[in-house]
Amino acid sequence: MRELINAMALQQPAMRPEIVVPDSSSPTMTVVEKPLSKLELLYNVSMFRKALILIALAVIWEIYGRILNNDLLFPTFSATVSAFLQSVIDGVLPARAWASIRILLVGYAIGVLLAGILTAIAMASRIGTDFLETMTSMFNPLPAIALLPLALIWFGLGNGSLVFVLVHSVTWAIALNTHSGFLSVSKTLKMVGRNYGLAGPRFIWDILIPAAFPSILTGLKIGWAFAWRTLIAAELVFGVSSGSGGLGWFIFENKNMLDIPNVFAGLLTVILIGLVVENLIFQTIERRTIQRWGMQT
Amino acid sequence: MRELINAMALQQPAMRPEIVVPDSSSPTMTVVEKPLSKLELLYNVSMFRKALILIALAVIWEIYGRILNNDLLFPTFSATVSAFLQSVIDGVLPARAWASIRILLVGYAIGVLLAGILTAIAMASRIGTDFLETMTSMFNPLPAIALLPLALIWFGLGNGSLVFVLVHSVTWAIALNTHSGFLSVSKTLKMVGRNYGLAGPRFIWDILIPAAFPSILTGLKIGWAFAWRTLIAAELVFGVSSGSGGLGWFIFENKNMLDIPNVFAGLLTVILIGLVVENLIFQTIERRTIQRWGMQT
Amino acid sequence: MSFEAPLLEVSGVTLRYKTPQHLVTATYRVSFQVYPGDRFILLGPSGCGKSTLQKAVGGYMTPTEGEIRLKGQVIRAPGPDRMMVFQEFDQLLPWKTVRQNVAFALEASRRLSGKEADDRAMHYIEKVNLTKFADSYPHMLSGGMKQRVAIARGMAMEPDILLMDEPFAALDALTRRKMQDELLMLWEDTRFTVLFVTHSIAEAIKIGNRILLLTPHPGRVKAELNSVSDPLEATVLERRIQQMLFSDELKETADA
Amino acid sequence: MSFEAPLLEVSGVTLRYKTPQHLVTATYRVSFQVYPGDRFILLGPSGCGKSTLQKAVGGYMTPTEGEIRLKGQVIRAPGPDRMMVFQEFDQLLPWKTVRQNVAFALEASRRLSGKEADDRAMHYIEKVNLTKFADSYPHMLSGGMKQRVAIARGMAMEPDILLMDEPFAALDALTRRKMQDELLMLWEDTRFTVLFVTHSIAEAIKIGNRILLLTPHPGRVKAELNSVSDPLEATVLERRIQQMLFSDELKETADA
Amino acid sequence: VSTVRIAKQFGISYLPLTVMEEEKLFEKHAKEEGLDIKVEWLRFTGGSGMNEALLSGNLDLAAGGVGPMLTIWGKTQKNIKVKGVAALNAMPLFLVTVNPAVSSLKDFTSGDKIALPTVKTSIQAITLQMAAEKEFGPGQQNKLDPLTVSMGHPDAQLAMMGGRSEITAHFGSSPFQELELKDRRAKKVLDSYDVLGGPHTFNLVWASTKFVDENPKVMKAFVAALEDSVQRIKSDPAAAAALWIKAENSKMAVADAEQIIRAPENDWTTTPKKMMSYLDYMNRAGYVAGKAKDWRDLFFNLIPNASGS
Ligand SMILES: Nc1ncnc2c1ncn2[C@@H]1O[C@H](COP(=O)(O)OP(=O)(O)OP(=O)(O)O)[C@@H](O)[C@H]1O
Ligand SMILES: Nc1ncnc2c1ncn2[C@@H]1O[C@H](COP(=O)(O)OP(=O)(O)OP(=O)(O)O)[C@@H](O)[C@H]1O
Ligand SMILES: [Mg+2]
Ligand SMILES: [Mg+2]
Repeated sequence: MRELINAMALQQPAMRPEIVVPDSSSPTMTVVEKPLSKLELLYNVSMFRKALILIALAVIWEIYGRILNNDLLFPTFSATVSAFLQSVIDGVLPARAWASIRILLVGYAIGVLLAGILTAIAMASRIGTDFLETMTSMFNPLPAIALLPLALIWFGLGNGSLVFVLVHSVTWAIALNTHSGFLSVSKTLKMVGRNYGLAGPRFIWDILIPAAFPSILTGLKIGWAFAWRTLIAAELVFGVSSGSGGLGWFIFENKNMLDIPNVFAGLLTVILIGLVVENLIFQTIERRTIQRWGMQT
Repeated sequence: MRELINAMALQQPAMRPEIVVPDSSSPTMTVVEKPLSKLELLYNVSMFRKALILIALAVIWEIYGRILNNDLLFPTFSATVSAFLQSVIDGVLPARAWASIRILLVGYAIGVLLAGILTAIAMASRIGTDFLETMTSMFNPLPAIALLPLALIWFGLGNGSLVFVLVHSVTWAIALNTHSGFLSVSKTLKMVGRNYGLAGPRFIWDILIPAAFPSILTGLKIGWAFAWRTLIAAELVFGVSSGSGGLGWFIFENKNMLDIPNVFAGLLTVILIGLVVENLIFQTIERRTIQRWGMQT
Repeated sequence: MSFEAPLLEVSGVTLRYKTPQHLVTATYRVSFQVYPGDRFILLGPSGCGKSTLQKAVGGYMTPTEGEIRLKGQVIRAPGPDRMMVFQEFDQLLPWKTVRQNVAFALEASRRLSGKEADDRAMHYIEKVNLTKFADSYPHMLSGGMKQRVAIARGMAMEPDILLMDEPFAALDALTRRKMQDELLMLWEDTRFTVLFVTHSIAEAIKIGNRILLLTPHPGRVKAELNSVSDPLEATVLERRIQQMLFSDELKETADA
Repeated sequence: MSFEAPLLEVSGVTLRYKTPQHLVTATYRVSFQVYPGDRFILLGPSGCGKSTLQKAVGGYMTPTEGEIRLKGQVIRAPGPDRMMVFQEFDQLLPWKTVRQNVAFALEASRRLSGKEADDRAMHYIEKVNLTKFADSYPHMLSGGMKQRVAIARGMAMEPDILLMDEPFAALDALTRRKMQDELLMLWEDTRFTVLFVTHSIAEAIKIGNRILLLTPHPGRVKAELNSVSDPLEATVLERRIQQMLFSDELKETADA
Repeated sequence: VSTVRIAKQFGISYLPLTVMEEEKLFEKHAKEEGLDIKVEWLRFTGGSGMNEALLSGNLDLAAGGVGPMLTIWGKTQKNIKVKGVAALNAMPLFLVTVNPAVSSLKDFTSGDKIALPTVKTSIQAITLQMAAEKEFGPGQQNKLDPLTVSMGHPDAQLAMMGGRSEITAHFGSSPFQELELKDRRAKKVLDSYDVLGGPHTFNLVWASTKFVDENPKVMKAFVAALEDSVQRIKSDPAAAAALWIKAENSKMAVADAEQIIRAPENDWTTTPKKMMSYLDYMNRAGYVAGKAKDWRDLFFNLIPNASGS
């Protein structure tokens, strides 16, 4: 067998002279790169591309609004913007938005915490996993109104109940994503963590959370969005004491008074906050973590 | 250097006789395993553990309900179950549930499809990614009521609008999860797919989707849950033609008549459907895919 | 034969990784030609850019400088004409069994389909001694077994040019010898071209007919040698290559 | 010294993987003893259960049969007293740079902290020749570089027993020799115990003082031999091991 | 049109529409006009969704409270000109409390919460403001607003009677207020009839000018059908009660429903009452921009002989 192969090896292709490069003593390595055109450079900036998309959406809105010509149902973009500016100058919209954001942050923070605890329990034992799975599949589909009675009993009217409902809307989505992320962490990494003697919370914090960070971040994004949705809807279900109230209430009130440009100004605020949070907060986190770590490409 | 090491190598620890095992010709390898006790075996069945959890939750509900003793706000588990059975025998609840499920499935299917298309666009180019990111961060936080005017204009009252709202609640969450899953697919696997000459839809279908399946499945679960939430809430906003109406309407109607056990029977139906879908459908998919493929442990 | 046009022409290729914080030059102005039927070896110290060069030939990276031509065409994208065996263990599709993994490569690249693909797959799986595990999923295989599946897949594709990145590194001496022989036998049958990364000088001499030596990071061409088949000559060549590669090392030691 | 109690006692260990469809026996009734200061080599064909055995010693798998004792105690869980260098390339924490990866291992296992951990980390990173890449993230390293970081990490931990699974497989001849020498020098310093998986017979003889030969799948003990240091004896031993390992192969060929 | 889409909401106050639906009176009267129409009955849970449906052309006839009607009237005078068709009833609204310390508006403290359908815009909220203006003097109409809380009727009743929350009062409507008053703890603090100085319309039907102009016969038939059902209710309250219980699948006792229908203060009539009082107040408070000289400005000329106000 060996001989056979050696025999074969004689039938080599194209014999050619050997090359030996002398020790090059050029310590400076200059590299000639093709430069990009200005347009290409600009296009490479994600902010610029996003601005293009936003402008396009605004134009579509404006045109569609004009075609529809039904101010009571769907105002134009310009009408919305002027109502928005009006309300911002009034100070009404910022105050309402701030009221909503405050509650939102509290609910979101508690939801994230709770999701963390639930997932930690789920990682600790099999019955914990079953518990999380069962709870999630049971409670996640329940609408906020279902919680009303319990919320009233436990927290009464007002912010306590709103926070409760927010927690409900945030927790399950984040827990699901986190848990599935944890389960998908590579076996080797988990073994490495155990090898260091890490267990319990330290194992979760030092190994699972960073390793599952892309999933967790998605969960956080979804949770954030659903928190907004729920808050705005819940302000209606749960009632608001007059005088206070957040963005949801602003929208609802103006809707009741058929002041539709204001309704859309409220919605625009939600959209703007969404854009800001995505681009300033989530994108920054992404850039500093999963992109730097090469976990997403 | 070599010599040094060779010299060192002489200072060997514990010299001991060599062992050479003769070619064992026992072809049958019998393995003696410690048997598990009956209880352990039973406990190993996830269904059993979940049943335990469910029973515990039911008992807690019953006890808490009795302690509260406030039938108007929070009926006991037994009262709820008897109302549930009553409505099931009536045929009311199954009919309502079916009406909801039908719409739900349509909306869910369209939402999944749309999420797929959006993610495919996002994978195709950088501006596609920006588009998905922008759209998601803008629209995901918008509550269903925000879509009401457009829904009415485009689809009128009734199921069309409900489906539209459902799509809105499903699409973004699934798209976010799918997209982040796609991005997290290992570079090597992506290179392998490209190496096969796969591109476009085939690349997504044959490589990205299976590789990102854990994330996608989480997205599908979250989407499913939020579809329910939204449907039940939306049925109230959109009203109903007489005689029809789904579970959301059933809950609202009974609440209006202060028939609280029936309200909870409606919610119980949602919970039961959630449990069934999770355990029969999602778990089966999980077992057949990511668990068999060793993608989650 | 020596007047044939080169199949693969790498000319003055500089490859760079751009990360937000760093700019890593992996190879600097590397040039070489691979002729049809060549068993071309890339040999060099760890981190000198062998894998990066292969990825560039595979079409996954664009050179910062210089260009890579396959059959006279600049390489722009990956494709099944250049089948790769990666260095990483996670190159098998986890959702396909061993046989599906090999068969799917054939089907996806539209070489064969159905029964034919499956037959070819089983043929090569047998060659890498994994028939018993044909229906196992990758996560149930050992490191070496995974690499063997990847080798089977690469061979089954019978591509114009096979790019193999340390394919035998995870294999024990015996299996390794078997695989080397298989590769040579297959080459004998179909005379494909292979671009082979290895870190074993002996393997380089055994497998290759032409050996490219690269300097440490960033990789530059140090020499391009012909291989030999006579055992005695091989020992001489091995020593020569060793000297060329280790000269830096020796110099360093002398400096210290 | 030979009357000391064994540090690690593997007695009649059968290891099995249970998957819903299959039941794979990786090793069958394997027994051996590792004494303090041993450089114990596991040698055997691909897929014979070497990694599985190491994982069992590491505390990641419970034997179906038999038991594994460390210092007389049955192994129940993983721990930093048995530091592992895995075969896989993805064993570095992707969110830590090279130096953080090494330092974090020391901190997490409460060996050292802060400056001390960092100093020790840099010391071993230098030993594996990666000082220049100390602040790179793992995804920016080549395969061999990743393995070297894992080796640095394993050595930096200075554990009672170091479990190394083909640590040098991805390294070129020169780097590999350097790493082998480093390992032996370190052993000379601290006399730790090492359980070393390799598929290179030469490496086994060079690194080890005791070599366990395993049969092909499922792995059973074929022999447990002493290593030698004299180059001539080494050649003899190498041939002997080769014969023992390849005898099955030869038989198969004879049958065919 | 061949299909008329008409919407109602929950509550016994929509009884005339329920009777019309169950007895198919609309179809019957349309046939008398020589029309063969199909009537599609829709249900909404609030006036806002209904108004949107109307504006988007998905609804022809809307039925709801005075508040939403006046709002949409004020907003559409420059375009589609929504106006009232006819009233459904005149019914009082009670402010009920379970707080023993409260016997008039003056007694409410910051510890109390008053639940009503929507703060500021619902008819209950407006009425409460009007009452506060009366009670505390001009400029003080918003004095009780900080105590108000938006809640659907059932939720409000459950919260108040459940006694587990800070809701101590509910400004509701029939039949919730009657059910609440059955409880010994509950008492009436305010009656909207007292605030307005007599019976006032609670619910009414409205439509867009376009629809009314294009379908005069349909509208004629509708008003006739409405009159017909009002007559039926008045002539046989017991039958109407039974019909309502059946149609709504309600668990209420028929006798209770009949009692509400028969109650002297509940007037089943198509004649709008005290519309102008509401409009004046809402205009003054800035909720509605438009002004009207006469209640007829608010309505189509379909009930010309009524003596509304
Ligand atoms: N994704 C990446 N980002 C940044 N730098 C990288 C990346 N991949 C590789 N490098 C750098 O490029 C250089 C060459 O890497 P490459 O993987 O080509 O080496 P190699 O010759 O294959 O080494 P080995 O034999 O260890 O596999 C290394 O210095 C490495 O740090
Ligand atoms: N997760 C798993 N599930 C099922 N079977 C497995 C799993 N991991 C390994 N095996 C099987 O166990 C056997 C031994 O695998 P192991 O990884 O221990 O081999 P090895 O000796 O390390 O081989 P190599 O030198 O190729 O790394 C193999 O037959 C493999 O198929
Ligand atoms: Mg490499
Ligand atoms: Mg192994």
